Amino acid sequence: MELTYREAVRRALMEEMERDERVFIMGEDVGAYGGSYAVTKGLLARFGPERVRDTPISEAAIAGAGIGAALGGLRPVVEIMSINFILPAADQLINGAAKIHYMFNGQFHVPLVVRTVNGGRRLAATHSQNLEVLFAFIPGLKVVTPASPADAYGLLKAAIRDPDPVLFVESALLYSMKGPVPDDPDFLVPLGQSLVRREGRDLTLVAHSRGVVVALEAAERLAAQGVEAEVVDLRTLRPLDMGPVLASVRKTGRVVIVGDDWQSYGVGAEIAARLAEEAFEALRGPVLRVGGAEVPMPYAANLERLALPQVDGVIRRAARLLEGDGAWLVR
Amino acid sequence: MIMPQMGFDMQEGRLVRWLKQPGDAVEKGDALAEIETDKATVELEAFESGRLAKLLVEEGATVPVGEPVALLEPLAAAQAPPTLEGREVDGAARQPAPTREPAPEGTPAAAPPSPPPPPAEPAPRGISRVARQMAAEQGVDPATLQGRGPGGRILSHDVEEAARQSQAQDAQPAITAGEYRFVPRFHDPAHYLGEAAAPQAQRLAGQTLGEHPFAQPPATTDPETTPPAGDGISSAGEAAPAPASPAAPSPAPAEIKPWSRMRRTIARRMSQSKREIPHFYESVQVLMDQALAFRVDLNRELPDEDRITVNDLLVRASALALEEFPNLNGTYTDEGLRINPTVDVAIAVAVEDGLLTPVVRDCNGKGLVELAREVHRVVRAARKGRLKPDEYAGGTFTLSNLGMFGVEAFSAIINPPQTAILAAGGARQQPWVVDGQIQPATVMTLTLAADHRVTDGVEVARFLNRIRELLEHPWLLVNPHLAR
Amino acid sequence: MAERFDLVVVGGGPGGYVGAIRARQLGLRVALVEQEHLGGVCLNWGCIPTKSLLHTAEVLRRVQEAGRYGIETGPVSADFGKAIDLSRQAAQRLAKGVSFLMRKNGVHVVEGRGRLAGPDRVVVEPSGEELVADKILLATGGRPRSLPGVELDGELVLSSRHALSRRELPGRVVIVGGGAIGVEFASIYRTYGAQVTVLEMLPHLLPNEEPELAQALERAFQRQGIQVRTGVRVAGLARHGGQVHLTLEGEAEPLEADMVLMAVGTQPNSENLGLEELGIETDRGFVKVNEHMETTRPGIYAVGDLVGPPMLAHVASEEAVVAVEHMAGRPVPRLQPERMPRATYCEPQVASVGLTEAQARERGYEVVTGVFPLQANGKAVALQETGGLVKVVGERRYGQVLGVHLVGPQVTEILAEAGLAVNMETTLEELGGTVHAHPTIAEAVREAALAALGRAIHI
Amino acid sequence: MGGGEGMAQANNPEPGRDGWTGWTPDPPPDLRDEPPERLLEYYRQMQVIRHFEERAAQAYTQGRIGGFLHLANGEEALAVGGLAALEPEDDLITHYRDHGVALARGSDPGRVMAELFGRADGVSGGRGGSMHLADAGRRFWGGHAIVGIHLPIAAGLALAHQYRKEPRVVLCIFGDGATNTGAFHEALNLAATWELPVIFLCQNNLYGMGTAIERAMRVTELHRRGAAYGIPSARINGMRLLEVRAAVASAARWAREGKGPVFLEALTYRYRGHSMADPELYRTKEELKAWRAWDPIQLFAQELLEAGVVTPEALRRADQEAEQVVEAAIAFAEQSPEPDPATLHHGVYRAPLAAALPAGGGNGVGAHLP
Repeated sequence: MELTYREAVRRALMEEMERDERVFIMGEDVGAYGGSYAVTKGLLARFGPERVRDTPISEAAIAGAGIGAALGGLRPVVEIMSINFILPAADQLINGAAKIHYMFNGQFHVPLVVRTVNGGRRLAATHSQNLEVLFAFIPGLKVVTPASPADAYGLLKAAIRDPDPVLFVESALLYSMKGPVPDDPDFLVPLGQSLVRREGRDLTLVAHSRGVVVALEAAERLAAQGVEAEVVDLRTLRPLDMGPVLASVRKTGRVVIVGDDWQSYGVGAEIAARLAEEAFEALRGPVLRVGGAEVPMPYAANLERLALPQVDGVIRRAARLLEGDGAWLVR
Repeated sequence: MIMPQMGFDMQEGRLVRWLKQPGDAVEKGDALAEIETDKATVELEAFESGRLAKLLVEEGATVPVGEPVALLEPLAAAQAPPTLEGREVDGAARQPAPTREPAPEGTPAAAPPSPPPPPAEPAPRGISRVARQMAAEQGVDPATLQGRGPGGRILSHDVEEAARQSQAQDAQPAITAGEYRFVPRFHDPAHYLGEAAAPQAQRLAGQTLGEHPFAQPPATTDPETTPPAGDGISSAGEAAPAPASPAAPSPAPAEIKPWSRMRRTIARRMSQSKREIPHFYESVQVLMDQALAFRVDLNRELPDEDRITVNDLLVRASALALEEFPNLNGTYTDEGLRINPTVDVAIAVAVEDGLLTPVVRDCNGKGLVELAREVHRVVRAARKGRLKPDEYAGGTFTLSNLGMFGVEAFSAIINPPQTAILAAGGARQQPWVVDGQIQPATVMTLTLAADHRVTDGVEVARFLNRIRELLEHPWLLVNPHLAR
Repeated sequence: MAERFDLVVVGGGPGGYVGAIRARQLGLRVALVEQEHLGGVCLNWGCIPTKSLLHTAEVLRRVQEAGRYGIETGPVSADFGKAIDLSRQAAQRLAKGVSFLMRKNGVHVVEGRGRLAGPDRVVVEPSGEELVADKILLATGGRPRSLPGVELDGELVLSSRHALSRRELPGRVVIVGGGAIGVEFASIYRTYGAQVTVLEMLPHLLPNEEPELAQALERAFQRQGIQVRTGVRVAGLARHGGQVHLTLEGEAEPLEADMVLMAVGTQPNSENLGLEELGIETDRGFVKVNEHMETTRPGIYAVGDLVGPPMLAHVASEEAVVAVEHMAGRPVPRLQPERMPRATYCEPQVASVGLTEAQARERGYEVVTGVFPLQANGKAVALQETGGLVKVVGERRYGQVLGVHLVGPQVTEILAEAGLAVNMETTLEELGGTVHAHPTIAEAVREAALAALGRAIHI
Repeated sequence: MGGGEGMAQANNPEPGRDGWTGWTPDPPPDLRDEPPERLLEYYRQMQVIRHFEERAAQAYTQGRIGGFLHLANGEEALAVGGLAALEPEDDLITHYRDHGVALARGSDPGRVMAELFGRADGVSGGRGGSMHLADAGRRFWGGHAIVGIHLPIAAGLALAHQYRKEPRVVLCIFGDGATNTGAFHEALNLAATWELPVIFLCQNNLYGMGTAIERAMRVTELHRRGAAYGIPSARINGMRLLEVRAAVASAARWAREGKGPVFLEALTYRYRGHSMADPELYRTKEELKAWRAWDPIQLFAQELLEAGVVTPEALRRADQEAEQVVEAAIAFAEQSPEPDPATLHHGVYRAPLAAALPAGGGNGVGAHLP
């Protein structure tokens, strides 16, 4: 079955709510309005106001009530309209959700899903961010960044069934992406598994979220020039599955990391460090990154394009690794 | 006792000052010393009662957390009489931390023995007469001053400095010329927890309930710790406890506690009053339900600090009634009765070791809230010892209210040269007969003592009835000209 | 290798050595740098040798005046050189005493000239030794000033220090400056028979004292044959052979003298101390300090003549105690310069403590004063020394004694009582209510207090 | 308004629904109407808490307890009275000043003390410490140490009850300082809007750390803040145990009936500093003394004695029992082992990590172990 990313998320929500009456959703304008990105459209009519709850604009209360309801035995799926709005809830998630299981010695757990969205187009500085990495820093949270309709579907179902707090970060720019989705209400994509999205022998592209789409397109264009790039989609940032990444890099010896997040201290920084620690001997060139420019996102279209990873940028770095093969060792 | 850990990041502490000396009895919870950490100066607390046997550390020494600083003998051992040795600081006592390594051999400085540590300097006690008078005038409590004159004597400069600081604070709680000093506000439990004085204060002294620490009159009865009650107003009333009857013969010679100046003044004035003024007394009972409800309603509209108390209502009622009975507001002189142009009500306020009578001037020139505010101000000032002389002299009538101390009724002594004093008991619920039916009512007894040279029974009766009328129809307290 | 101390004191005068001892008492490790003599100017070239000379002069005067008491002595001769010798001996004895005190208290004394070499170090010249310390106390004192353009040559134009070692008695002396040093030397030289002229720019001798005292002193000086010229300004000074010609402003005829003593004040020894390098601020040469005697450089303190008036030995000592106690974190007594006692040992003696009447008025007090002349004092009459008075300055509100001013025989010894009264903030009632032994000069203090209350008994 | 249909209204609020009436706290009962054993038990519980905290303070100064230690001397009536009003199936969530609350809820004193000592037998396995006590079996959802953080969580717990239509309530205790956090306002608004069964019990001890309430807010009658959100609110005397119990019980009744949250402001006072490192420069000794006259334990004992419902001997016995309980707790905590070092990484997540991950490479921590 072919679905858009948005439909895949909606379908996963509906199916889980039908499967388990403990599952309910709440968030700003998820009900009557139908969701800011129309993900929850139609759910109110289908499940009624007890299970599709419009909240006040109170991110801390939404997250906190989600934690409480999860402690109390429900399976809340709360929506923070955009990851840009999540900071008031960060206290609840970081000091609350992430700590409760460990700090109270496993007496309680928090089966909470916080759905939110990163990225955007022409939304400028306060509405275009990729803050998932802030939460990926926190032990106790799980952070998921699906990059395909199938993953959106399977990962969300897995997140809802997971006993731990999961930050489920959708990508605004992928909502309309179409792709095959298994017609199986129990199709689950396990949390914490990276996936090789395309095989190749010459170069590894590691990406998450929208970066995966950029990487895949770059791989297509490289293939036209006879370079076979392997693309690894991280899918889950925490817990991070380095297995496929390491395996791929040991094969290709070259790696470019692609992501919309800012490079410094970002996902790419962590991957690069892990490669240096665990696959140093396999590297045939420097670990390169393509990330967001280190600026608040500008509004103007040309500037915004410059600030985000582009296919060309990936190809340039790939070329540098391939052309300079071996040279960096001598230098 | 060890150097306590007082914060997760504390490694060592400096023993700033011993607050107890060897031989001193120590109660659980007492502060033994001041400890300075990187963050703050805190108190070393005794977790057991006993006797401080020995100090192991000198003032000024820096001690790692967990090392002993003093020996505390637990209660049982402490029963033994203290020995003189206990007063000596152990020869091995820790010296103030040497700030430098010892002198190298052969230098002249190393040759002579270190001079003995400086003896602890005595707490400054003296105060010059000038400073004392100045302090009284400026409302500065000399006990709070650190004298910087010879030997720690408190001199006029010290008072001036303190007064300047306090003025600066009063004027503006911002940063002044010197360093900003934070002055905590007093949070009166009576304000937060209700009208009544602290619960223990309601109990009469000497009442015991059995053999349990909590059954005794609480430790808080020492005057310093008596909580300032909501309206904590006492009176020179005759209800004051009579001198104790001769107690059981005691083996030790009785100790004479000298009279304070305030007690002497009270004694003189009260004796003079009773000697010279022919007192007579009349009482009325007032139904207070309306007044109490009125007060609650009013307070709902008022900011916390302006809340009207029953005492305020009594001041108001008295003042309004006095306007109509100028004789009772007058001053007796041999030539005749001086009619006072304004009603200036004095309020008896209990303070440590006595009472003061701050005066609210021209009561009837003020609205009820304004009046109440002024009453609160002068009462507060009286408690803090900050009354200016013209704030406690020259009232034309006195109100003494012991209601909050659980007193039902009492009669008071006229505060000369005034003509009358009103003594108010507590408002309490009791059965009341109305039209042959018993129903609950809140009743307060007011007793007026008046000077028979000036007035007679009927006038006083009318006066008291007017007060009763005002209190029973409390909206008249806001506007006395309203029809009932 | 630099030695480390808690405190290094620069200067061994009454500020420096007292500070050093107090610091040792508080358990600090202390070094003291002195370039010349322990005891400083006070012991060596000030208070002590002058008092010796004044005493010798006093003895001489008694003998000279013996006839008044019906005692015949015959011709009297006096050896001024011997008097100078005695005064040197006294100074040396006391300096040794200070040296002993340093040893006894364990103060490490370093000879040489101390100079700041950093916020925590003092370098000693010429040895170059470095002393490192947490705190530094500067007590380098002061030295006599001269008039602008006038060199102190030690032969014809002398400072007090020169004068103290000059064994020859000059025939005609002009003393420039009618302050304490000037009038004390006036008394010395006059008693030994020199012709003495005292020049003072201000309207009175001892210009910081109550005018009544100065007037009494001026009258006494005139009786003794000392020429007092007040309100005069030296316009020029020229040396002619063994003589000095002083021209006074507005006067054509110069004053001739065999010797000129410059007693125009003291200047601080603040040069070459390394102050500028550390950014320590000064004001006309005097080091600026706060009420704890700390300079503008935390950790470095200064006391005594170095920081300005009142330039008195006991003030320096007290300032040093304040500084050291502050270093040690102790509560510091308040220094009130006007409550420091001032004693001048001319004949008759002048002593005072507290505010003068004018100062008290300036400060807004409602002033009351009481004066008691020594003519009415039994002891003074018995001594036949009735030229003097006691003046008490008080205020009306509390009756506080603000100042006591004395002139007359032995009044420097009575000053202690007056100092107590002022420093304890005694009231006129208290002072007037205190019974004084009869007959004493001190009775005049009580009487003056009573006079201020309008209740003096004996006048 | 009201009734059990709160959820149905959540998305369809009636226009103009902004008032609240109908609830007032019950007055305290007459002592003589209470079983004396129960009163004595309250007294004993308060004494246990008082002794427990005194001994904890001592242990802290000896370095046997680390970190922060926030004591609640003076606030015992609030803990014991408040929890006496709850049913066992009700929820409890509180802030970091949580020892008394835990003990009043029935947590084992030994295990609570062991938690303070950082031992394996602590109620939170030694992982939480003083500020993070919890007891799942007693539906005690924790001491939460970020001021205000647990108010939204309390709302969520209540939402779970409402969702399942269970007649359970949540008692949420917090300090006056928390009422200035955003989470407080968000939680009250949400709870009021959705009529969630929460009792917000504000422990107003007049100071948020060292900042007196009037220095931190213009409205110092905190119950008015509850009223601002349309929540029935009242101020009570937190030093009187039975007054607290009666107020909480009547609030619980209201919430249990589906009528929504209640806000109680209980006035109380903390006799010790905010934490052990508190020099208490912000208040006067006189004030402390004045409030000591309201010591809730002493007050209660005197009321019992005056009413003649217990004897001094019975009180003394209770005192002794309380001391024994606390001494036993100390002994238990002392002998309890430290947590097993091998458990450091246990329980970051409840779910086992994806089995497919290569050893040592997957969970984001293992690879970094020495």
